[in-house]
Amino acid sequence: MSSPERNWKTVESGPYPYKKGLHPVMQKNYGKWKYHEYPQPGVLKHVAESGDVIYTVRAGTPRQDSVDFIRSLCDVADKHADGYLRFTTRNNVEFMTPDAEKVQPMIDDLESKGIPVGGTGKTVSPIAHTQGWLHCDIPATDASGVVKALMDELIEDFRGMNLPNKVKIVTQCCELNCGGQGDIAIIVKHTRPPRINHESLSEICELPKVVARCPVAAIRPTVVDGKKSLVIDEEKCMYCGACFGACPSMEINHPEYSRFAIWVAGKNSNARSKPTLMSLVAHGLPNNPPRWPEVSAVVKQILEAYREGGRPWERLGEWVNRIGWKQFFEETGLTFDEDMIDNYRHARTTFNQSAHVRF
Amino acid sequence: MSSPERNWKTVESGPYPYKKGLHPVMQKNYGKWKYHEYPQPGVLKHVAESGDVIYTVRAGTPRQDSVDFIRSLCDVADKHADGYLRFTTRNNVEFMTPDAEKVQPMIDDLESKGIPVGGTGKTVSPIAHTQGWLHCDIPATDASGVVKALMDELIEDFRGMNLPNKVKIVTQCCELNCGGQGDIAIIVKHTRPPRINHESLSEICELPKVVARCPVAAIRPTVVDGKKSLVIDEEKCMYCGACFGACPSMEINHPEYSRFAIWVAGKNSNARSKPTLMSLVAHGLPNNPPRWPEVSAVVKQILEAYREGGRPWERLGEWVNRIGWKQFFEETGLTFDEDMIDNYRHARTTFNQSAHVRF
Amino acid sequence: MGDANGAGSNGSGNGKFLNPTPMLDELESGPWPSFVTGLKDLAERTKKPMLRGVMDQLEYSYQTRMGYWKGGLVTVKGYGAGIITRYSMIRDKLPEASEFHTMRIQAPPGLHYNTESLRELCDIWEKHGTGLITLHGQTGDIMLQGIEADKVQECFDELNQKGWDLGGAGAGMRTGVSCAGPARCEQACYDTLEMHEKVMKHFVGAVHRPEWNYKFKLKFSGCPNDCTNAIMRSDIAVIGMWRDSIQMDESAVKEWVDENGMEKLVNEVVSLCPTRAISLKEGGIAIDNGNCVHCMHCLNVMPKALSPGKERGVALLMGAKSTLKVGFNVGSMVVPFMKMETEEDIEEFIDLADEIIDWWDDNGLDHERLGETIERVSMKQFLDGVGLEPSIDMVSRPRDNPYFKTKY
Amino acid sequence: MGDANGAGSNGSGNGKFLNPTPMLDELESGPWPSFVTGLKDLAERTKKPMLRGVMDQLEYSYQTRMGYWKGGLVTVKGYGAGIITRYSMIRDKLPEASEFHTMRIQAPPGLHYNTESLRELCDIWEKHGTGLITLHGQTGDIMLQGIEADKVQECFDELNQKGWDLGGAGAGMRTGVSCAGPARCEQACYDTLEMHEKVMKHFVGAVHRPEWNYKFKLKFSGCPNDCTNAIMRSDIAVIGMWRDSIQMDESAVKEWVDENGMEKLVNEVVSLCPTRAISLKEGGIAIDNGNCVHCMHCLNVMPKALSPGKERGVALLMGAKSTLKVGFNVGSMVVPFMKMETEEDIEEFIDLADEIIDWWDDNGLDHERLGETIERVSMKQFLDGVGLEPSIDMVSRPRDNPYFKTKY
Ligand code: SRM
Ligand code: SRM
Ligand code: SRM
Ligand code: SRM
Ligand code: SF4
Ligand code: SF4
Ligand code: SF4
Ligand code: SF4
Ligand code: SF4
Ligand code: SF4
Ligand code: SF4
Ligand code: SF4
Repeated sequence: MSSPERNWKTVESGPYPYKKGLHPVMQKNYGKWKYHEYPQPGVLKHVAESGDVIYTVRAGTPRQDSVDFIRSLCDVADKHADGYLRFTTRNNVEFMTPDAEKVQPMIDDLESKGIPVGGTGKTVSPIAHTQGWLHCDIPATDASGVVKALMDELIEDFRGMNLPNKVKIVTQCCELNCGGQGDIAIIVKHTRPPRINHESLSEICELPKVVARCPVAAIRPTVVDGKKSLVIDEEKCMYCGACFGACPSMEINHPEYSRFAIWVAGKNSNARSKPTLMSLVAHGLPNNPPRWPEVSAVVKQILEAYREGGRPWERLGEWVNRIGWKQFFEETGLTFDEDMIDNYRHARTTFNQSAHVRF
Repeated sequence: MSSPERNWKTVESGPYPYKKGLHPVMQKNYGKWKYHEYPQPGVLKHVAESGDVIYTVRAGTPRQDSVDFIRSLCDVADKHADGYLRFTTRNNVEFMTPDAEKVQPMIDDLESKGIPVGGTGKTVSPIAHTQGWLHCDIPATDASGVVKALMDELIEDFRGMNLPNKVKIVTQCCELNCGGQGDIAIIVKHTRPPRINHESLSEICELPKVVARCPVAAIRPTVVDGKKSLVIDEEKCMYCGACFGACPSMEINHPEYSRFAIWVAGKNSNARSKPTLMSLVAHGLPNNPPRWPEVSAVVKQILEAYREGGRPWERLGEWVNRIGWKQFFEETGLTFDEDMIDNYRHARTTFNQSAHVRF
Repeated sequence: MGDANGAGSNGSGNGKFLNPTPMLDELESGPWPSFVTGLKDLAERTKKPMLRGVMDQLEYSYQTRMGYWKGGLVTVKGYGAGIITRYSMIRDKLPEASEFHTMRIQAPPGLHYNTESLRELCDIWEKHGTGLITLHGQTGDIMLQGIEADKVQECFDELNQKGWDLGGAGAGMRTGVSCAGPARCEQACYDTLEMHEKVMKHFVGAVHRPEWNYKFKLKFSGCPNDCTNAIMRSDIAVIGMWRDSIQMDESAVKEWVDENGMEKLVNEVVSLCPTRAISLKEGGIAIDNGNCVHCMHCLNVMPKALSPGKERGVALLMGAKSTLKVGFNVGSMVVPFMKMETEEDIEEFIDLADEIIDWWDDNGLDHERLGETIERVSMKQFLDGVGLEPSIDMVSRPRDNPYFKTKY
Repeated sequence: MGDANGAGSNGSGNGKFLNPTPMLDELESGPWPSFVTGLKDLAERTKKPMLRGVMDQLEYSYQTRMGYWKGGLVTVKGYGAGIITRYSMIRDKLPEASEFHTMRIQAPPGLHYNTESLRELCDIWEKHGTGLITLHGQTGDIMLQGIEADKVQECFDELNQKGWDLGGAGAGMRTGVSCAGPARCEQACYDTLEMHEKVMKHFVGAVHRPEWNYKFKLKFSGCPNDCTNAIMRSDIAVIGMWRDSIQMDESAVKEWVDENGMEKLVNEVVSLCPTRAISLKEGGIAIDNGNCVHCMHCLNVMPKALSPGKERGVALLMGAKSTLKVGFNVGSMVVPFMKMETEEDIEEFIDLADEIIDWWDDNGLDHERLGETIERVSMKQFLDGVGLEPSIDMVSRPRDNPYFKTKY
């Protein structure tokens, strides 16, 4: 790759300047906002100390956008929001206007383009997800597809605000969990050890790095057909796929044996309770493209039980904490099993070290 | 040791039969008790479904008793309690009588013998403790002495019932903790690595067992003066003394460097909160016989703060949990330091993994 | 080094038999009964040289701040444990207590005595040993402290003929402890005393002839108040439990409220329930029993009005131990409920305990307690190994890492 | 395998350019905007072979349930990171997307855009790449997806001249994320956007030329609501904090109560405060600020009445990361409060971050994140190493084991 003669200098500028992206009303009232309200689902109203008001209309996107889609968002912004827009940390797009009158026309415009408005307050906001088959080198599924199929079913919970609190869902295409923790998480879980491709291994991978990547020291050097290679102690291996991330010859992905697990009760905010890690509540679900109905079904079971039982402001994990895990399994119809008992580091800290028990 | 000819058989009978020790009223109402009351400090009143009543008078003992002392307890039992008595799991003695009239004379009799009555309900019950210099082979202090000195100062809290809840104190003469967890614990803490006696080591100890005993793998085999011996990696060693328990040549005890640490908030009961492990709140206190005033002072600081701040039924750890550890240190006047941050296994689970903080 | 003047004020320490013990004497003052005074009086009365020697050595320890005992091996015929052997490291200097062994004796369950048995014990002990007795050791033994090796067998024989037996030590089953239980406590959900006796009789051989990886302890608490600290200090903690609803005597509730007031009801009962399972109802309370975690609190505050349910039994928590190696281990819930009413129920427990001990003895490392083995090998394998079903009651929450292996 | 009939209903997929993608087409139905439709429309309009190829490969993945990309190394002059390189493993079969690299572009702090910039970005990208853009990646990058290696430099040059720069990848500093912050949120306790911009400018070299043990992430949330998930997903989480008392507008409280009622006040505010720091007072509320843990809940429910205090700044939590090796790590409180108002305050943060990264780079193992190093080496040594004072705020409770070493 040779480029033509350069007559400019690369500027290592870092982040794109944010000031260019601030609506004038936001610039004026920068740091002087006083409170917010939810005039209707999908709309935020922020009021500044000066008395100024800015309305935000929030809408869903597919995250993997085409330039055409983005340009059409720009059209909306130009028409209704003075040429400004922002994206949320959860892949929604937001349009800000000081003008209450513009809100409804903007919503109508968006909806008419097939862009749903919602995601504010006590809703299911779009599912944070990861690359999948579209781009990553180690995925066992297509996160975008799982998410699209599920959002089709949850769109009324995106539009409405009829849940006890926000529900943050995440989906990830391997156990590295690029999407983090969520109230509900849909994550690939492998169920067989990697199959080693001894052909390519020593050629394309640094063996010691692969050995070092295994959390349970299940990988040992060996020689196969005169070539340096690796061998897996299948007793120890718990199919995490970490070695595959270090080396494509540790083939962990499998159409049948790479499956899904569902986790709940992750929470990142500090509101009320401390942040919590999510817990395993279902696994062995098939990786079933193009619409993964088994996954959607479990998520919906959980969501319905929470909607039913949660009290206002209780996040999913807080609800479980109040009613107890036993009741969680009863109310969702899921089944607790021995794999859900931790056996990794710190396992003991998850045991019930008390006589506290519900019958 | 040769014994004379035997004309009997050893009976491996296990526990001494309990039925012999039950007061007839307790035998009659066995398993049919309905409730209890605290008519006055040191006295319990249990009422049976039958309407029968049994009064219990509880009194303190030195735990290390002489037969004379025990016989004098038997005298009290014979005189006031129909010849029955029991001991509590905390080294108190209890006398039971169905006769309300006998209670006060019994108390007077006990107190006149210098045997204090108390320890029921929301009191400091006698301090559970361990062998110390009187008998153990590895102690760095004399638990009995520490306890006697402290109980002299806490006797009004044994007699009265003016604490938020029971306060269970324990004292132990080495880090093996034969006395378990308590609301307040006084435990030896060494502050230097063991000095190895290479002379005796290979003669009296099994080297691999000693190596295996170390929690941090700080002990390695070596040769000293031609003899097999051991060497300690002083970087790794954290002065726990576990090796000394396996081998007397690992001399950990030291008149100056074996000191005391104070721990709080251990709880064994399941009442309200789950059982909790105790936490380190002071250390480096000198091992100062015969009355260890520095230890007593810290315990009293803690007790007073708890008495002041605790709400009814709140155990010491529950009080701390409510007010937060920061306030615990403020109210007791103790100082938090870096050693109080866990650095052992599971350390991370004790970190503040949240933005929750008090100012 | 302190002035001995203040000491001896209880009238002891003035005899001629003992050598001066100025530091120990400091522990004679003050209102709490003094073990020093006890020891001195005993020594002065009995004139046993071993007692003088042990006082001298203890005084020396107080002065030098060091201990001077070392272990050894003494036992009785047919037994491998039960005597804690102590030889003095300074016998050259202080020869009178060159030996000072302890005999651990299994106390009656619940520590219920009559004076006749206790006096018998004292007499036999005074005859063969020092007359110093610990009531009781932390594991629940009567500890007869101070005897010479060559007197141990005859002392034991005499004790044994009166029904006393040695307790545990070393890598075997240890002496059990049980709370006062049904003999005097309304909270007892099973017969702690009977179960203790039966179970320890079953394990009596394992108590006397230790041959496992390490020690194993059982404690029996009648309810989750856990007055024997079982949950913190026993490999299997047997804790009373009920499975149905708390029994409520509505009129006693009313009585309680009349006496103590509504404020106290709210502040000290309703608000302190850990799962908020109690609500106010018609001047009294209502309990959502499905949400009750059996913590005991409300029953403790209102024992006249509230009692454990009728369907009673035990819960088994496993793996508690002290600090060695891994740090303190709290017992973990393994069997949330098991009936414990009949002989057969006790047999069933014994079978399970045998199973568990076998598994542990097979899978454990040297000097590894049950709790450590379970954590190292995994709860799952433990459950598989002993044939128990996993249940949500065993954990405070399901796992948070994906590091498990299942095939489909 | 599904019937393609239901698909294409959005009017796409009928063009002639693309090959049939029956499984993907199933993702065109339903109300949620479809990335498949977006891709198909884009391909049909632009007729880019790479797009056809990538659709074919994705369809093949759906059919075979396997992925077919492998990594490689592509970069731009002077940089070592920022391009995620993808070569097809089935290029023999489907040659049109034999390359499909992603350019990670650092978005504006707070993800605030104007349409002009965004249109510019789209135009440049459509010129050199596929026209497929992820807004945004989980780390906050704009991901321009699908370009050939030999077009990367020219694309970058053009972007860079318009003010865009590459984001992070590999073992270096990663792209930052900040919440909407003071631009539109009343809860912001510091200027997330300004701090994000300044700090990432400082680390721009470390973003472009990774040379540490492993990745390092920074996220900036304006308050403990943590709308960037910083506490779970960044090696240093910068979270807004105040140190004085919550500001209360009493009349707004009254207004709130009038509107919502006392029951809601108790059930949704008072009762949900984690430390019970809120009590009812004269028809309104009183806050015991010494007992407030800054959880945000009451401020969230009553934003008009309650606001963060006036003495504002940041708290720093360290060590969060995903599952690899140790399981998920949540960030731990290390600096509970630090002013963040001036340039100097930002400088001070940068100095500290440099110190921390140096320490980690020196003490960490290969592929070990900050949190793992801290836990392995100990919090104490970490604090010593970077010159911070230990404080009770760092722990939920002091240690429960005696395994520490101090000399006196
Ligand atoms: C726009 C956005 C920040 C941004 O810079 O992009 C944002 C904006 C606001 N958040 Fe957030 N949060 C945003 C992501 C998050 C996240 C991260 C995420 O979604 O991945 C969290 C942490 C999630 C978690 O705990 O797992 C988050 C936890 C909160 C909370 C705490 C909720 C709780 O009770 O636990 C609040 C408080 C509240 O809901 O009143 C909050 C409150 C708010 C407020 C009300 C703040 C304000 O006064 O302006 C904003 C409107 C919220 C709404 O939609 O109801 N925001 N908020 C993000 C919108 C995401 C989306 O499109 O759905
Ligand atoms: C693109 C992205 C997912 C997405 O679709 O949004 C992503 C994609 C990858 N991540 Fe990630 N991670 C992405 C955000 C995250 C996050 C979330 C975050 O940053 O907030 C995490 C969890 C937080 C954390 O840092 O731990 C995350 C945790 C990982 C890990 C596990 C790290 C760990 O310590 O446990 C790996 C594995 C590794 O680094 O070896 C990883 C590795 C990868 C690799 C490089 C896989 C690999 O080793 O080849 C993926 C490249 C995919 C591709 O083809 O583009 N990715 N990754 C995200 C970056 C986009 C962006 O720059 O904006
Ligand atoms: C006699 C004894 C059992 C025995 O078999 O020897 C006993 C007897 C009773 N206990 Fe206990 N407990 C006894 C040791 C314990 C222990 C263990 C210990 O002291 O080492 C505990 C666990 C301690 C811990 O959590 O660390 C214990 C935790 C309780 C509790 C729970 C207290 C709490 O709120 O956490 C109660 C409930 C209560 O206080 O009402 C209780 C209640 C009771 C009651 C009221 C039960 C009853 O209805 O008869 C008895 C009278 C208690 C009193 O004195 O106030 N008992 N109790 C023990 C007396 C010890 C002593 O001499 O002080
Ligand atoms: C006598 C007694 C203390 C007392 O004064 O009450 C005691 C004394 C000793 N204990 Fe203990 N332990 C005694 C109850 C306990 C308890 C409490 C309990 O059983 O409820 C514990 C905590 C619970 C547990 O089992 O973990 C306890 C945990 C230990 C440990 C640490 C075990 C661990 O796994 O962490 C050791 C060390 C060892 O076994 O190697 C130990 C070892 C010892 C040794 C054998 C020290 C040694 O290795 O030489 C002590 C003999 C002292 C002596 O001269 O008599 N002792 N020991 C207690 C037994 C009396 C009795 O039989 O009634
Ligand atoms: S979760 Fe795994 S497969 Fe998915 S993008 Fe991240 S690293 Fe790739
Ligand atoms: S899949 Fe995980 S456990 Fe198995 S060998 Fe690879 S890294 Fe190790
Ligand atoms: S705590 Fe230590 S020194 Fe004291 S009796 Fe137990 S083992 Fe011996
Ligand atoms: S004192 Fe503890 S840490 Fe030190 S060598 Fe001995 S066993 Fe190991
Ligand atoms: S454990 Fe329960 S049953 Fe036993 S004495 Fe204590 S309160 Fe009574
Ligand atoms: S026993 Fe405990 S958990 Fe059950 S209702 Fe009473 S206080 Fe609540
Ligand atoms: S983190 Fe706080 S300041 Fe930032 S957007 Fe969320 S609520 Fe507002
Ligand atoms: S911010 Fe949270 S902790 Fe503080 S007073 Fe409000 S609800 Fe309570």
